[in-house]
Amino acid sequence: MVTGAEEGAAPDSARLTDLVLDIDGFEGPIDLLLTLAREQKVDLARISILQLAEQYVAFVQQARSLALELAAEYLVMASWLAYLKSRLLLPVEQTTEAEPSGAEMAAALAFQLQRLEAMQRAGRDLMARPRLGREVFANGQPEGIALIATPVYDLGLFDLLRAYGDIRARRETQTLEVQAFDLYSVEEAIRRLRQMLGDCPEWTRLETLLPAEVGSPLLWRSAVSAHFVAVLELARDGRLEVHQEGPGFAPILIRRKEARQ
Amino acid sequence: MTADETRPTPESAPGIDDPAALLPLPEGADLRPHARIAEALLFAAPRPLTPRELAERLPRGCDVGQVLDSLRADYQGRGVHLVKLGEGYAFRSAPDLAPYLTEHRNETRKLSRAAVETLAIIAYHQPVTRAEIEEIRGVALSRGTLDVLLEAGWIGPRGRRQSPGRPLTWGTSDSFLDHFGLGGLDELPGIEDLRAAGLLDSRPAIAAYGARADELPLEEEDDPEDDPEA
Amino acid sequence: MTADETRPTPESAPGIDDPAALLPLPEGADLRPHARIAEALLFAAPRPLTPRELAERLPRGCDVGQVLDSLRADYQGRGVHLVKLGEGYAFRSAPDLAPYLTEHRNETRKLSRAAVETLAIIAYHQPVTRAEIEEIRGVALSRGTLDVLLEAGWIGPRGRRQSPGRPLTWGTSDSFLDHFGLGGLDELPGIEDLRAAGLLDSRPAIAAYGARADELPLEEEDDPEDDPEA
Repeated sequence: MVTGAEEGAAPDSARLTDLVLDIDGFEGPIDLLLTLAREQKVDLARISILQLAEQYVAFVQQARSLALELAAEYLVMASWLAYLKSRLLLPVEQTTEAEPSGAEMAAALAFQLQRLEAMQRAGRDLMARPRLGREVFANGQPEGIALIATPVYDLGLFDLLRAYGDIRARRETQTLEVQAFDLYSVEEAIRRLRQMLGDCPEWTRLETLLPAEVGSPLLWRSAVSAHFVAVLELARDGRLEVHQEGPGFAPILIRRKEARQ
Repeated sequence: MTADETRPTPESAPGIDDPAALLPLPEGADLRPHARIAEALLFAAPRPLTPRELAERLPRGCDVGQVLDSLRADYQGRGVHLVKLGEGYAFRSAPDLAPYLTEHRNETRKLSRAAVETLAIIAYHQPVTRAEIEEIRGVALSRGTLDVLLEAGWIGPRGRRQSPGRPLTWGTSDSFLDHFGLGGLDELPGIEDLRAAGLLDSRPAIAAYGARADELPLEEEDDPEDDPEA
Repeated sequence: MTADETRPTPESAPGIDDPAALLPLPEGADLRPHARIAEALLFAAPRPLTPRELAERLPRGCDVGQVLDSLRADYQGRGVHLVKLGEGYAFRSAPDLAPYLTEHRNETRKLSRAAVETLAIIAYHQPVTRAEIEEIRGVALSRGTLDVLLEAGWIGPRGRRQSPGRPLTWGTSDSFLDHFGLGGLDELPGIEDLRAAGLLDSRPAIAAYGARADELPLEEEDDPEDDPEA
């Protein structure tokens, strides 16, 4: 369907110049080719690809003569079209299978031009339709469909009881912590021993120095351990000496250490 | 324009394609073309339109009152009505159809830990004041916690405590019993039941004072021998 | 809402006050009660409703297709039409009344030629990859072109092509159909002719040119970072 027949004169060079200067208006080489093809004023299916190739090459030459910078893709297309033109003009020979014939290449180009033109027309047709918000309108005050959400809680009796159990467990912990303040503190034992050290120039059994007024067994035990720690603290500070006869639970003896002055 | 080929042809709209054809309307002429325009204007407008605003947009000489009356009559008994709202007119769905325009949906939600604990405390200690709940939980109640339980319909006010400040007390509702499958508040498991069921855990903090816990009865309910985990 | 206070009482709405009264509909019963509900639903909805969505809100046993047909007939020739837009139905002002409604027109930004062509290619060739769009147009897609269409809500990704590189494909959305007043893709202007002419075939164009173009920095924009989904 595409032949290399020379039909129509070479394009008017003034017209070409206009096209060249309008290069920004084209969406690439195929778009430019399409514009040139329309100038042939024939059905695109019967367009002369050879003539089109010549027009295009002339366009590129014109652009160069005007020292206009053309994007690479326009130059690539020009060289491809020059190649296509030579293929179309040469007598049909037995070419290698891999290389499409000139006619096949021309047909592919014609298809692409038709396809692009179809899409350009489709785009214009779409835009010309009555469009929402321009020619056609939706309800300006849509009431909407109200959604009433009823919350359903994914909570069972088990979860409720478990939560209460946790609260009770936490309360027990808190109670214990509060009562813990009743324990005999090491600080208090240190204070007490310091006061009593003046009366202990000689070895004295620690248990005789323990407070007598302590009530509960737990408090008394904490007093024992607090005083023991206090003894170690004071010994480290060099305020008293500590001595234990034998292993195990043998009595612990302390005495004041004389200040070296 | 090729687009016109696919454009739906205006069905039986006599002579409206040319707006100019509508100007000066003869006495007693067909209202229909004007009613169509008014209908579209009222439909598309983002707010109710007053008769004056309609008149400005309708062809000259058009009796807006008549047009509105005819539209109102057209929509009588339909799912959409033309109603007067203040000075303006607008289409609104028929009020009797409101149930169809409302979608009821159950939404599964999760209660916050604070809400679950608060509910548990209200259940076990009712009637209980907000301050008491905070004391038991050891933290202040955040603003929304009681609201969530109120919204769920599980709790309600139970009168005021006769104490300084007369604080409001809270208790659980019938739907609380329904939801949790309880025949009554007396069916809530007691502390001992919770413990036996393993729902009253001992915390590590207790172990730290274990020696003392042996000797000191902490609270009347808290008999350590009963604790299966001890 | 104070508007409700001025809302008129529903005029002659026969027996619909009780929604339950509508359930199981006898064969060949009066469509009108159901048509009223569908009318109100379609009117109130902020977007087109599918027959399925309508059916969910209509009483059981209601023939939605029949209801829609009857409503469509009711509105024929009026200023507002019931139109099919994609899978859904919605009321829209009659297109021939556009001159009277221009005041509501929101000035949409004019689409570039590239965007219009790209939209057409996506609409007619979907699902289509970016590389295929570029092949049809014979030029690389500039950065903003797909973005503009995405922003308008007219296109969306349609999964990946099972070919080397697994390129993303694009297609049009429901709101594309809504915006252009199309009942479906088969209503795209001239699509049957284009298909018959083979112009929608995914035939690669000018192989030799394409092969050489591959060597050029034509497709430098086509790196994965460009993926608008990313």
